[in-house]
Amino acid sequence: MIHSVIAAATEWVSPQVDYHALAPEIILATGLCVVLLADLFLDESRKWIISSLTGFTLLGAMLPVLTLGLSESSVRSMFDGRYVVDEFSVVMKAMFLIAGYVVVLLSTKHVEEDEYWQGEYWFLLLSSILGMVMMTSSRDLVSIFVALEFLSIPAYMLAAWRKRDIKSNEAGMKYFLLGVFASAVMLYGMSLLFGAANSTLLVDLGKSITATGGLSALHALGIVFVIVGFAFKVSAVPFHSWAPDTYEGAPSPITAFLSVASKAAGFVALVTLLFVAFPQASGVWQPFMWVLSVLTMTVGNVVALRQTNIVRMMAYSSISQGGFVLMPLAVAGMSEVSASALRSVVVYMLVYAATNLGMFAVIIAVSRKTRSGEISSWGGLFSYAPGLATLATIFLASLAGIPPLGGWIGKFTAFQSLLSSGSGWGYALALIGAVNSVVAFGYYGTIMREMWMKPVPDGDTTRVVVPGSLALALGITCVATLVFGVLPGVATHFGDIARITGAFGG
Amino acid sequence: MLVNQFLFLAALLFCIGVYGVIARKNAVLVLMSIELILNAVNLNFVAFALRNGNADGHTFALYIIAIAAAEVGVGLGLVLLIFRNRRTISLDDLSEMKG
Amino acid sequence: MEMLRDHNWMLSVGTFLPLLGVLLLLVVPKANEQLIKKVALFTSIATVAVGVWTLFRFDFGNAGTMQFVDEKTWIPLIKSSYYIGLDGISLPLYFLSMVITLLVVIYSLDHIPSPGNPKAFFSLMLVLQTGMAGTFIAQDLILFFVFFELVLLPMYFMIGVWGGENRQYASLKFFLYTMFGSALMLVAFLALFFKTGAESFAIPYLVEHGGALAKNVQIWIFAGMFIGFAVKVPMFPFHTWLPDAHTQAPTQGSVILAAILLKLGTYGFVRIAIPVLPEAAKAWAPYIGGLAVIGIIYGALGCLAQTDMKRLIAFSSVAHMGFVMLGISTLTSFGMTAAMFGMVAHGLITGMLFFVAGSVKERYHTLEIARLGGILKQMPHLGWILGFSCMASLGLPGLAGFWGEFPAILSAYSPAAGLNETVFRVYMVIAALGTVLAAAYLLWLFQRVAFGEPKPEFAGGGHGHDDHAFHDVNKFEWFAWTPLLIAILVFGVVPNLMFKVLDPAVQVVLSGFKG
Amino acid sequence: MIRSAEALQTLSSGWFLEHAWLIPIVPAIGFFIIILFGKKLPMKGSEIGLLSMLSSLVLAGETAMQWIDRVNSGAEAQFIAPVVRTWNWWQIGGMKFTIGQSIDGLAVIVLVVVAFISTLVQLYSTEYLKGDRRYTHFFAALTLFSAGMLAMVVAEDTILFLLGWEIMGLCSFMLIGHWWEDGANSRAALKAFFTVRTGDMGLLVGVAMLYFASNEWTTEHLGVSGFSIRGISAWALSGEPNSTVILVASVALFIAAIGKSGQFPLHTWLPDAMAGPTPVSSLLHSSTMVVAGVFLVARLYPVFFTGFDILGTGGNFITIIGGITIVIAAALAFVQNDIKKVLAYSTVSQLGYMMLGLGAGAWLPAVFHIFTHAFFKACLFLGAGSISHSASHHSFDMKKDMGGLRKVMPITFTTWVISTLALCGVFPFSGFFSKDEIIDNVGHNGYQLFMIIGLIGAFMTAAYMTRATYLTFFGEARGASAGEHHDEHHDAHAPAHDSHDSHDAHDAHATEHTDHGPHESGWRITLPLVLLAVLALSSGLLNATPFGEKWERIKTWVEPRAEVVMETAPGGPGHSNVLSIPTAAEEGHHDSPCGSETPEEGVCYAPQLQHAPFKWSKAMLSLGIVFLGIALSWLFSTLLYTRKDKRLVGLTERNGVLRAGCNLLINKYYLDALYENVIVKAIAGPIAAAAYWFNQNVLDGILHAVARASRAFSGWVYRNIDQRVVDGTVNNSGKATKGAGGVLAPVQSGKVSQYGALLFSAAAVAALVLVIINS
Repeated sequence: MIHSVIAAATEWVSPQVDYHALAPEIILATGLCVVLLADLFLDESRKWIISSLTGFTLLGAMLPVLTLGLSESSVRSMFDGRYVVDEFSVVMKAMFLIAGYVVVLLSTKHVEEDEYWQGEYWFLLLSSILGMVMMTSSRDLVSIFVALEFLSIPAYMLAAWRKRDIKSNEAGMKYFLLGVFASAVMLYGMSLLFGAANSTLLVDLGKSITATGGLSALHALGIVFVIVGFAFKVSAVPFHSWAPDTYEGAPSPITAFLSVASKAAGFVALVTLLFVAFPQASGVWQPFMWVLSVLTMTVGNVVALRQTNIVRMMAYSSISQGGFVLMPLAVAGMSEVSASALRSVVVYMLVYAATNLGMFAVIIAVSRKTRSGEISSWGGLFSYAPGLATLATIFLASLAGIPPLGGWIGKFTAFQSLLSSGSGWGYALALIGAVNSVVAFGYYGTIMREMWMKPVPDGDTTRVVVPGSLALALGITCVATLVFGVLPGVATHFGDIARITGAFGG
Repeated sequence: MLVNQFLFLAALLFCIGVYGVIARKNAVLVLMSIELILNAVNLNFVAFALRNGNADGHTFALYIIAIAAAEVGVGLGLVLLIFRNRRTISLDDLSEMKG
Repeated sequence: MEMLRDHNWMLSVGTFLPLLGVLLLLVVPKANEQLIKKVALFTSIATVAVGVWTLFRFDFGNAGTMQFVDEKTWIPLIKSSYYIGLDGISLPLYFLSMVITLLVVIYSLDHIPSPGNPKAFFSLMLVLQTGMAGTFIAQDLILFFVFFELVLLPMYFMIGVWGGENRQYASLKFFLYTMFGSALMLVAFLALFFKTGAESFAIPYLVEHGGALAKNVQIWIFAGMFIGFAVKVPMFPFHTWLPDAHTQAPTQGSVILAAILLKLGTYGFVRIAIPVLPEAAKAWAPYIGGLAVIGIIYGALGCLAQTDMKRLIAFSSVAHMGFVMLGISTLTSFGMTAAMFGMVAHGLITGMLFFVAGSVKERYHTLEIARLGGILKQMPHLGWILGFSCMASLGLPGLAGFWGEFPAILSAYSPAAGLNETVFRVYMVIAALGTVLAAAYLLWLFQRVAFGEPKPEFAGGGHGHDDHAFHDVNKFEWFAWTPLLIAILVFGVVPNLMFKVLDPAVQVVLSGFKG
Repeated sequence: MIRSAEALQTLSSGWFLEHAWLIPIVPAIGFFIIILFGKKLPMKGSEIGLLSMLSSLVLAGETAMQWIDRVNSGAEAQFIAPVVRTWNWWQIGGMKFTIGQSIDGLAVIVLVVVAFISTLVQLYSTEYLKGDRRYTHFFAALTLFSAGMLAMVVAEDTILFLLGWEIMGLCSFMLIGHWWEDGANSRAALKAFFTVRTGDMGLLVGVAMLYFASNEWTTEHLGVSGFSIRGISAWALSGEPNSTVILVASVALFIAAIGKSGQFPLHTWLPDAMAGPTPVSSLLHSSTMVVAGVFLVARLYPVFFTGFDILGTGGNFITIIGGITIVIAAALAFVQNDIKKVLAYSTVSQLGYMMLGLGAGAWLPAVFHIFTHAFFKACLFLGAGSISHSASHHSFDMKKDMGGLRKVMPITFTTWVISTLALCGVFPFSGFFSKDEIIDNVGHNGYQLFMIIGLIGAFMTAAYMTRATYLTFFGEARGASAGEHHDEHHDAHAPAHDSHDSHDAHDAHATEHTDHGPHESGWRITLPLVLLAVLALSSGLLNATPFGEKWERIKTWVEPRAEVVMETAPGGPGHSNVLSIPTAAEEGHHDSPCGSETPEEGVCYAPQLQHAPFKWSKAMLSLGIVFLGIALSWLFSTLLYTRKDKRLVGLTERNGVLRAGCNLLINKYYLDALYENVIVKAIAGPIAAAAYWFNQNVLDGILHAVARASRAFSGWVYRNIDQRVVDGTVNNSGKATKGAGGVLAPVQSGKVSQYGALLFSAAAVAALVLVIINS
């Protein structure tokens, strides 16, 4: 039978390529080559050029994304459906690029002032972003896998960026080992799925489930393992254990990057899989998602309550936020809910990205003065840096989901789609979510309290210097947070148009 | 049909790999165990491809091999880094941060 | 129900003008306190001006119908719109919030509590104002919710930053309590939304369709709202945040809290919970009434046990809001109108009391009743103002408090059809007993604090301060207080000023019960 | 038996009747003027007060004149409709609330009394409180009080009635506590207000019940709301009301009356109220405010009439309370050494008479007693004030600081004696005509027991008043009245004494008159005394039953005629000429059905009452009793106080029974102890504390428990999920592998591998579960 394989392989037709659709990826790819080369030819004094190069690359990549968004032919499918550029992917691409840009802004000064080589940093960042951008369009196990590794491997290295810092090493190592392990498990699942469906195309996976008349154990096993792989990426409890350590050890901009972008990428993949590949298997993943989301937000919250290191607290907070994103997926199997579920995931990720990046921007800015990650070091921030304190308050309140700041619309849409299911499970989850959102204020509140109501710990009230890039980042995120909150129509609009082709066979 | 044996072998490899990852404390060994898993995966793919006469499996396997190489590269790099900084590659010592 | 849409820009302006002030404040340098105060003052004056203009434009002829209605798409996706309007129920509270803010700003001109920083203080106050005013005009549940929550943070910081020794505990308690309530409230809103066919969050729409829901569904949804609102009111078992918040908050905070924030809850009942879910309201009414009277007696007893003046006033709020809730629970337009009046009256009177308490604290640096005494001797004006407020608060006829209290008791005699009369008559008697206790604790307070000779430690001006530590009411205080005092008197003598506005609106609200 | 409408006369009216509502308005305005500008005025605002009171007195007088014309303009047996004017005050929930005046005989007579006495007292105060530090406040409060009382009197509806009622309470609080620097005063003020307020609960409840019970009927038949007093009266007599409702309502209302009029068992505040300045005592706490309770009963008489079925039974709630009050108060008056307290208890006991009269269906005598009592009691108080002001150096202690004053203060003495005789009910002083009528009618209406009580009361009254008179004016001068100076006064009992002694001492320091020794007071004090004395002497003749029908003017003018009235239009008899159809004249109006049975058509506004035919025999009996009292008491006093007779001095110490009784009286039947130490202390103490404890520990406790729990929970999750489960899984997986792999070195798992273990085991578990449930 080997010859049959050969035979199958021989009928080769070169696929037609839609360069407009691929433009963002292409620009990024060239960009990162340029960055790599520039690093070789620029001397230390002009390294700053590289960072701006990176920034421009990302902005450049935005242009085709915009044109794609505006072009009327909404869905562009390539390589017989293995790589699709649809509204969903366009919205997500845009988000990744902007998030990436903000991360660049966060990094500039930070990396310059560090004693490590810059060039690679930008290169790695770009390639990781490229991986994410690819992830949004992947509709095939192979491309998903490749994109996943493409975004993960540079992230491993970025986490370990501060070479001589033990913590950073440890962060990188843990992240790496567990990441690889997770993807290995995921791959095993993929192999099983391939075996069951005899195709790597997501749509075919879905078809195969119906074709074989219901789920085989092979399917179930495969699905679970694959989901595990991405549950790891979104650091859902109990696959979260790497996140706190890595976040704490990694350089702050990277932590921001991981907690926002790579998490989002995980969700993108998860959503694509659930909606395109396994809609019929909702029996398998709905309960799984339910448990995951409950565990994730609860554990994330309650453990966050007892943190003293702000970055670590933000790590747990971002874990529990992930739980909220997962909420609607627990009922997304029902056809009448699926649309709103997808929407709420997208909306939540948009809002969360803006808010969390903003919070990390503040953290970076403040740590430039306090040189410490302890929450207690934030004491009396309001008295000597009212601007930063106010911004921090805005972001925290948004994370806590207090209107009229972005966060509430995310939570709101999540609740909405849960309740629209009308199922007992949905209501139960909504209630748990409601309680959790209150608990969450417990630790967001402690930071606020520290800033507003506590004295300055060491009486040192030198004003915090905020470099221009950081200020810009703060501006962008703050504006986004407020706009999403006050005119939620904007966010929900993106959520609404972000439809995945082939989701639920539609 | 001799596909199943391959699958069983793969499953066995997978389990050994998992056990290795969990039980070994030497970073390099853990890395190797992960490679084991990946190979189990490859085996699966090839076997399924063979059974279903579908070349995608082979392709996938090739991708995996390639990327696994990259991973190992990064991994060893990290191990080296850690060894430089603390003269050991035992994972137990990697517990600066916890809680 | 027909709507009047002319001049509908006015509400938005009146609501968001304070935010403009906040923006101005942000650019003013922190050091330039005078300018900051000016900006805050002018903003609030302008706001009140808009409010007055609204009063003029308001068609009192048909106060029952929504006026200045404005409807703009806001979140099309979840069928929620920026839908605002003003009717007889909203108008008094809407205007009251503006006035109170202005007065508080005036008062703050020379009473910035430590640790100072007027910039932040005024900004928060103005944000607060927007939230409060917005809540009263919102005609869309989601919009209502947003404004409702917008109030939280500023108050949290006002208590937590400018409050007393125990401020952090109090502020967090206040926040979590309310947050918990509103979380459930939101869930209830959503459930309502979907049960009514996921068509719209507009309150009028829900009023039309809510009644059609199955009774048990209504009861459950009502439960959610009940907790949300009852925490804010606060009703008996959920009230424990109030004394702490009030005691710890700075004077301005207490005033706003008492005058407006507590009303958000009761307003929620009248505007949303009851008209939308008539069946559930009927089912819940006896329990609400029960909790209300418990609150009345219980709050009074709490007052009698207090040794701290401010805390005593705080507890008295529990009792007074009990009267309001009793009126509401009768589900008669009579009782509800009384309740609405009671809200405003309580706002004016208790606000006034907190002002006085603040000034006493400022002069004596203590509110320990045992240590105070003879205020009348040292500061006759302050003393008599306190006496006046106490009298008003214990429901003396001819002062505003009476018209909130007496009709509420009266209405309990004959609750709406379908409610158990005997139960409510028992409530009536208990509530009447409450008025006696009210007289007891307020006069007792007055007698201990204002009468008699000043305690030796303060006889000479106290705390080694020279005598000017005991200057009588100063001009800022006069400016801030006179309007309140006049209002208390005027509404006491001519209650119809407000009744004629409230009544038709309440009729409309209750139209669901006629059918 | 309905006669045709031709025979009816239209009733006259007049500007003053129509504008009687101005009577309370004037002093109200006066009050605001005093409050706002009083301090700046030459006479510190007193002139405004006096002026406003004078003008309302004039208004009241004119109104009275016009009312009398109105009465005369009506037919002999015609219902004289009150002059009603109403305005819409406020409406909610579809019910309209009106405010307005309703002037009838009762209103007129009380208006005149209140306006008159207020004027005199204000005049008196200008002298008495000269130089007081809160002179202006005093007059403000006094004026506001008059406004409140007058408003209550003219009130057409229960709401306005309530309003006036409460304002009086407030003023009494402010005036009793006028010298609040002294703790005892403010305590007395608090006690007074609080006790009265307790009664007011009944008023609230009663008004509410009457409103809802009657509203339908009144709107249907008369087109007025259930707050309208006329409406309620008519409804009460319409045979409509359910007997329990109206009974409960009248009990509730009567509780309010008990509180206000210091009836047993709520009378204890009244004596303490004497802590206030003497003018206040004479105005509020003897002649006017305290009769408000009586007025309430008289005003809503039909309600009580039906509620207690007054003509039907030989005893009811009102009569019982009234009877008890008469005796116990009179008994208390014996042991008082403080002249004002004697008068206070005498007031209480006299109020008891009024209540008794009302309760026993003697409406007119009771009202008439309000009238006469006001004069002589005010006179007595002002006399006492005059003594303390000019003679006894601001002390009120009869035993220590008075005696033998008849020579130094002739005017005060004469007026005092006249009033005392009036109070005792000696012919032909005014008291006789009112009090004796009460006793007489009570008996006549079948309340024999209470008639006897009344006679006993009369005896006691005579006795204690004689004692007081003797102690004050006869015997030898003692203490201050003998010119000694001592500013500190001690008194055996009742600290409230001290308190007000020292108060009047307050304005002693304030006033700058520096004369020594007793002397007669200035004209501004004596003039009121004289005027009042004259009235105390003569006012009885206005209704001198003994002299036959034509002397019974008050009866003609005041007593509402119990005739069936056909309402022409809703809006009721408010229109000054009402078409009323009396029953056949030849049968006289005595068998008008009002009260006894329900009129088949039309409504009644007043029940038909009996009037006892006057018999000199009975009068002689009671007069005899009075004289006996005077004689005995005189003898006793001379023996005890002047001769210091061995058999009497210290008798109470020697004789156990007497001592017990004396202590009982001295301690006021221990009622105060009950109220203050038991009830008040319990509520303000343990009960409130308990509630507060509940609040802090239980409710907050729950909250804190939750908080603590969640904190603990987070710790637990951290320890167990993050740590133990991880370790656990590792160890277990380690064991498992050991079991499987056989000989393997014991597992030492590092963190990373723990995480890995967790990751994989979770995946495995999930896979297992889901595979099982899905296939």
